[in-house]
Amino acid sequence: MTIQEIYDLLKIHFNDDIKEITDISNGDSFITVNPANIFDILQFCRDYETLDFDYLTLISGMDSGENLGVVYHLYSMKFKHSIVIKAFVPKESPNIQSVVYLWRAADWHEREAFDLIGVVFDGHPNLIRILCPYDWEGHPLRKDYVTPQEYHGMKVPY
Amino acid sequence: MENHQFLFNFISEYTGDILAGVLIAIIPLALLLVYALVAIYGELKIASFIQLKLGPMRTGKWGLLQPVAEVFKLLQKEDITPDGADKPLFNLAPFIIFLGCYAALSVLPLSSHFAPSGLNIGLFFIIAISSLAVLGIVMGGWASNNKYSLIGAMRSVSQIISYEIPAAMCILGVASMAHSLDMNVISAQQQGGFWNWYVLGGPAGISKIWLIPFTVVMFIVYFVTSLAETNRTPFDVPEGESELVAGYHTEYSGMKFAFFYLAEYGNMFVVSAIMTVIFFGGWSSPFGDFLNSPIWQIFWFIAKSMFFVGLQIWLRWTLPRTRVDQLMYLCWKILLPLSMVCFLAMALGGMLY
Amino acid sequence: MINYLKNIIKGFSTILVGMKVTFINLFRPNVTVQYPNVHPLVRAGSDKMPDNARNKLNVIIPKCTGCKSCEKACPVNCITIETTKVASIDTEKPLMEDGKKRVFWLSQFDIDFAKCCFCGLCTIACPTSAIVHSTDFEYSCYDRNELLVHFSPFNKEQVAEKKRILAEEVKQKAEKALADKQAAEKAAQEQNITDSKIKSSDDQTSANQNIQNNSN
Amino acid sequence: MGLLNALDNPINADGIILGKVEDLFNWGRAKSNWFLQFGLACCAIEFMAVNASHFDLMRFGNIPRSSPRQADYIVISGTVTLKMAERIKILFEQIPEPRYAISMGSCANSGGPYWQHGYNVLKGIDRVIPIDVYIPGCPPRPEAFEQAVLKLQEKISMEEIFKKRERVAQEDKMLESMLKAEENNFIENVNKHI
Amino acid sequence: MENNLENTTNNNKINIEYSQFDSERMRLNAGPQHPSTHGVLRLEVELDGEIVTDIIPHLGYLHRCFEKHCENSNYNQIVPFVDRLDYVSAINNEFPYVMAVEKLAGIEVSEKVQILRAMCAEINRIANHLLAISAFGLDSGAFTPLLFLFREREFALGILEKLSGARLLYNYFCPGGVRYEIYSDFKKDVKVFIDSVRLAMKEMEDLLIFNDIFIKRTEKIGLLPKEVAINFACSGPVARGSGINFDIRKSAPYSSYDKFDFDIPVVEPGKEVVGVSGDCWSRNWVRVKEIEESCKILEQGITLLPDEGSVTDGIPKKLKVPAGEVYCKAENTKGELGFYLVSNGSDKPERVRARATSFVNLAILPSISKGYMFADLIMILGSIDIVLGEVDR
Repeated sequence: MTIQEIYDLLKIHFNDDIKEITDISNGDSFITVNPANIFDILQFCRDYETLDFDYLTLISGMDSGENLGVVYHLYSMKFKHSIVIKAFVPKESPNIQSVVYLWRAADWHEREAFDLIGVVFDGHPNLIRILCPYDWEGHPLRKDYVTPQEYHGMKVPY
Repeated sequence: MENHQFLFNFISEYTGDILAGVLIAIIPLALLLVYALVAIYGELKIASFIQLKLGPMRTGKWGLLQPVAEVFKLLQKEDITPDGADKPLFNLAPFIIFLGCYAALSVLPLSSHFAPSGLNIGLFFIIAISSLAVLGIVMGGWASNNKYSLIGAMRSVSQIISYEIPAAMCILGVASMAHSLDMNVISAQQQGGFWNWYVLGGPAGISKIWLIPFTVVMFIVYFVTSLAETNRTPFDVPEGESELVAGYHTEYSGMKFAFFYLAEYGNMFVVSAIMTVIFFGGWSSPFGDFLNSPIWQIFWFIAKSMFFVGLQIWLRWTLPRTRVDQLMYLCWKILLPLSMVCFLAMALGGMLY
Repeated sequence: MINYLKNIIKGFSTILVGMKVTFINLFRPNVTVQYPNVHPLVRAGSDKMPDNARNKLNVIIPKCTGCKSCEKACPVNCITIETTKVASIDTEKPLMEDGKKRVFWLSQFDIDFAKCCFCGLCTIACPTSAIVHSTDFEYSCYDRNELLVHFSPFNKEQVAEKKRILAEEVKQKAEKALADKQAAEKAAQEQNITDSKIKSSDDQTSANQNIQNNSN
Repeated sequence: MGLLNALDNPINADGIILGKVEDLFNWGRAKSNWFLQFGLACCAIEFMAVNASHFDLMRFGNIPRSSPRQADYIVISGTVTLKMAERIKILFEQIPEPRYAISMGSCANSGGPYWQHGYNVLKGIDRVIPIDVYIPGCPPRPEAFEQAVLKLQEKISMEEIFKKRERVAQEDKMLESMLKAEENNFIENVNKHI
Repeated sequence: MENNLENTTNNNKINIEYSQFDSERMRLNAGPQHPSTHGVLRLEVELDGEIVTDIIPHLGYLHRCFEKHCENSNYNQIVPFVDRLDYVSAINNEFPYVMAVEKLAGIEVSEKVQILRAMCAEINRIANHLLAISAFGLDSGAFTPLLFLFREREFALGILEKLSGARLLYNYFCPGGVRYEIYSDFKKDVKVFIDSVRLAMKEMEDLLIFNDIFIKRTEKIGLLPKEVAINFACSGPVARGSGINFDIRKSAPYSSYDKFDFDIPVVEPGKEVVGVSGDCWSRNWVRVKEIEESCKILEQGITLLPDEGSVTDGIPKKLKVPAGEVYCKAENTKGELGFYLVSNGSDKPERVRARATSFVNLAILPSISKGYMFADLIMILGSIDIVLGEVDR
């Protein structure tokens, strides 16, 4: 199914939560979604028989200026089609529901998004840092991030 | 066999019994140290040639002085005793392991005219001494206060003790055929050509053909247990490189580690020497009386032992490592029944001939 | 019972097969390349180090125009270049390798090989291929500062002297410019004086003509 | 280096090897330098290639040891992150005393390609442990690593064992004299004030 | 999800009623420096005697801030950083990144470049599988196979060095083509390389793969059922070892892979050579078979690669990437490697997110190695074949 048909299907089921579809000529077009009930939308994508997105390719966090974006790339083994779903979360309260209980692959992706971007995933079993040291302050991939001068007695900048 | 005391009587006339004993004891020590250097060099070179590389080349002519360089380096290393370790056990462990391997050399008959101690219950002494090494390994593993060495020590206890039973079975099998535990007597019986060797059924005439399959299987069982006894591949589970970092001697450095290193090669020599004595006719030459003078006998004894050491080194660079429970399965479920069946047949053979 | 025996036979036979393989390899010629005795450039066949191997960078200063495109192309910013303009009054008339006139002196051209990742992007970006990969890879050292290699041919004094000449030239130009300006002003004043004279003379002449006209 | 060459080819040293005991010890340490089997990143793969049959590191007497207690030198082959730096410090301190360290590759020398924006990367391992030989390259060629091993052997064979005790003793004497001098003028100040 | 994993019936897993014993559990650190953790990965293992009851992998010891660097360098400067992600198969990393940039910038690549790229990727895949199989053998204690297969790997590195100038991290692909021309006897070298790899793999099957001790160590261990593999989004040999027929070269053919005919080795639950589908042995068997498939591709590549035509003049002098975003994926040696590229029109990308296969495949380790022995845990980790540069990015 092309992304336009999927968009229409989703529009029917979650009419106002699906915001809009922006198609990109030289890349993949994506569907922007209201982050409030991201869990139901993704569960629908996984369980609906004509969509059947059983393979979560990627969850990536993004710092697009004023608010944080969370991008879900889904793929279906059976129908061999893929979809990109975006949800924008305000910087002050970057909470979004976790999808660990839909796909076990989401566990580490979400921990990395929390670690590097600072998006808090509610309902995640153990949301701690995964790549940076556990006592690291700040979220490095934010646009306004300043590298600390010193860590455990070692000078960080060159 | 009186004349194996030949050297002892010769020296004791001049120096009295105690000093003669000490002098005699130095000979196996010298043999062991020189053998260790040769074995270390051999292991490096055989491993490298199997892996199509050159091995040590730049110390001495073909890397001949590499073991010498290693000894000098190990002399200078700092001897670390980790603070968590309990000092006496930690420092005593390497010497007990070396003791286990050096003591076993005392009963091995080098030639008809010379055996360091010529004990008449040699084989029984060997079985007793070989369990001393386990003591050293457990002391080392437990005392170094390191989780990896603890797991290594526990594994090695279960491995060596359970593999001693099939080994004892094989030794008793040969002892029952030779009607004696004295290793000199066993070697003497196997004189007169390789067809008299116990691996081919012992000194009796043509009628012992039915024994040959059992003794050959007994030899293979004994070879496998000897690998397990010295923690060599495919049974180097206690100091499994890729699992337990370095097993029970993880925390040892400097000269203490040198003793572990030396004891490992010493054990290899002891075990292969026992194999040559009970199965391949100790110091007797394979060509009957040709080349059978006492000096040649020493050569034959060492050549056969070195052949088996080479076999163990060759196996180390071929086979992967078994898991601990597969190790136990192999010992209790396969080696023990096999050795019992062969022991029965050899005892029957012993009664007949 | 049967697969118990089959298990033993299979286990034993695969071990013997494995030992056969290592026994064959025991007598195969070794593939080791003895580095200190045989240098990788002179080895035979496929072991020879190819000539486009990306080892230590080398800068051919006569070819370098100081355009800093390699500094911009480097993903790691380990090249630092500082150029000073060639003063026209400079006694030494520098020429590029291909005869053109040199525009910039390379007062500093450092590559920090402790940071370089040997990706070769600078050699691609360089218009005159002044920076190339040499075949030297044996420069490991005891002290890290030796890895900061200075390719510029000038030492401190020469650079200072070049700067002094440049400053002097700039000063001279400034003076000349000043002098020119004054001369221009003087000229301009004379100009307008003469203009006014001419104008005045024109006026007179025109006035004369007017008078003449009037008188006619 | 006298003994080093003579001992290596005793035949054309016509049998007699002259040299100090110190040379013998240095020769032993230089020629059987066991390294710790420890790799970090891409340089570790090149380090495995050096151990393989093509560029055989065992020719120089270097045997891989997996426990730091039995190793002589450690090769920092790869990017050192801040999270890993403390572990490397502990590892290096576990190696018994006559120990050395080789920093292999640009990442270990100075943070390499990650020196500018690598917030989690330690900019050069010599900030944590003393390094004997730096090998440039990303990753360095196996021959470059073997040349570094030769340079380390040179450095070891030129070390002085016995004079070091004298030099350390001299330094201690100087230190004591300095401390005594400080005490004296401290006492003088106190006297002056009283 | 969690519970149906526990009661997978398999005779090898030791199910002990823990309530009977009150034995104390031992917490062990298979720390960052461990001979067989394939780099700097710390496994906090809880052992009950020899049996593993709980594992917590600790990552981040090689986190080199790849995504931060991508935001501060332009499109050509990112290729060296992409090499250093999965440093064992560097060219396969460059493939998806370069295709993503070409898709965004709308650059068309000539036929010859596509075939050359596919051939380089296959040479690099063979080199990676040679290392993966030998490291797996090293974990089980066999040291010699490592050196036999490294001898073949030197051929592969030699070919790629003559092409690109570097042995391990090539920086050879770039948006629009390839950096340097093909050297003269490239095809002859590839032919020699294929024959020697086939010979070596034949020898390897005798020495290690069908060795009874090795089979006992690896079959029926680390069982990964098919649905769990899909749920954990595993890909590559890990997924194909559990019977999932998912290979991007076949499912979404990119570059010139539709011109080659090769098949994908998958160990279906019914049809296994040794052991059960989804265990360590079958994952390794998929890699052994994939080397054979890659040799087939290379052979066809030799005939397909046109001799005339240049591979470097397609590179645009000034790379202009319009705004937009794309997710481009390719079959890396470890599985599906994809790059999510967001560009805002300037010469520096706004966000590059790498979908690292080892990072995703490693997530299955805690759930499939509970109940096995400590030595098996090392084997399971070896069979997943992770590279820490890609896990920690």
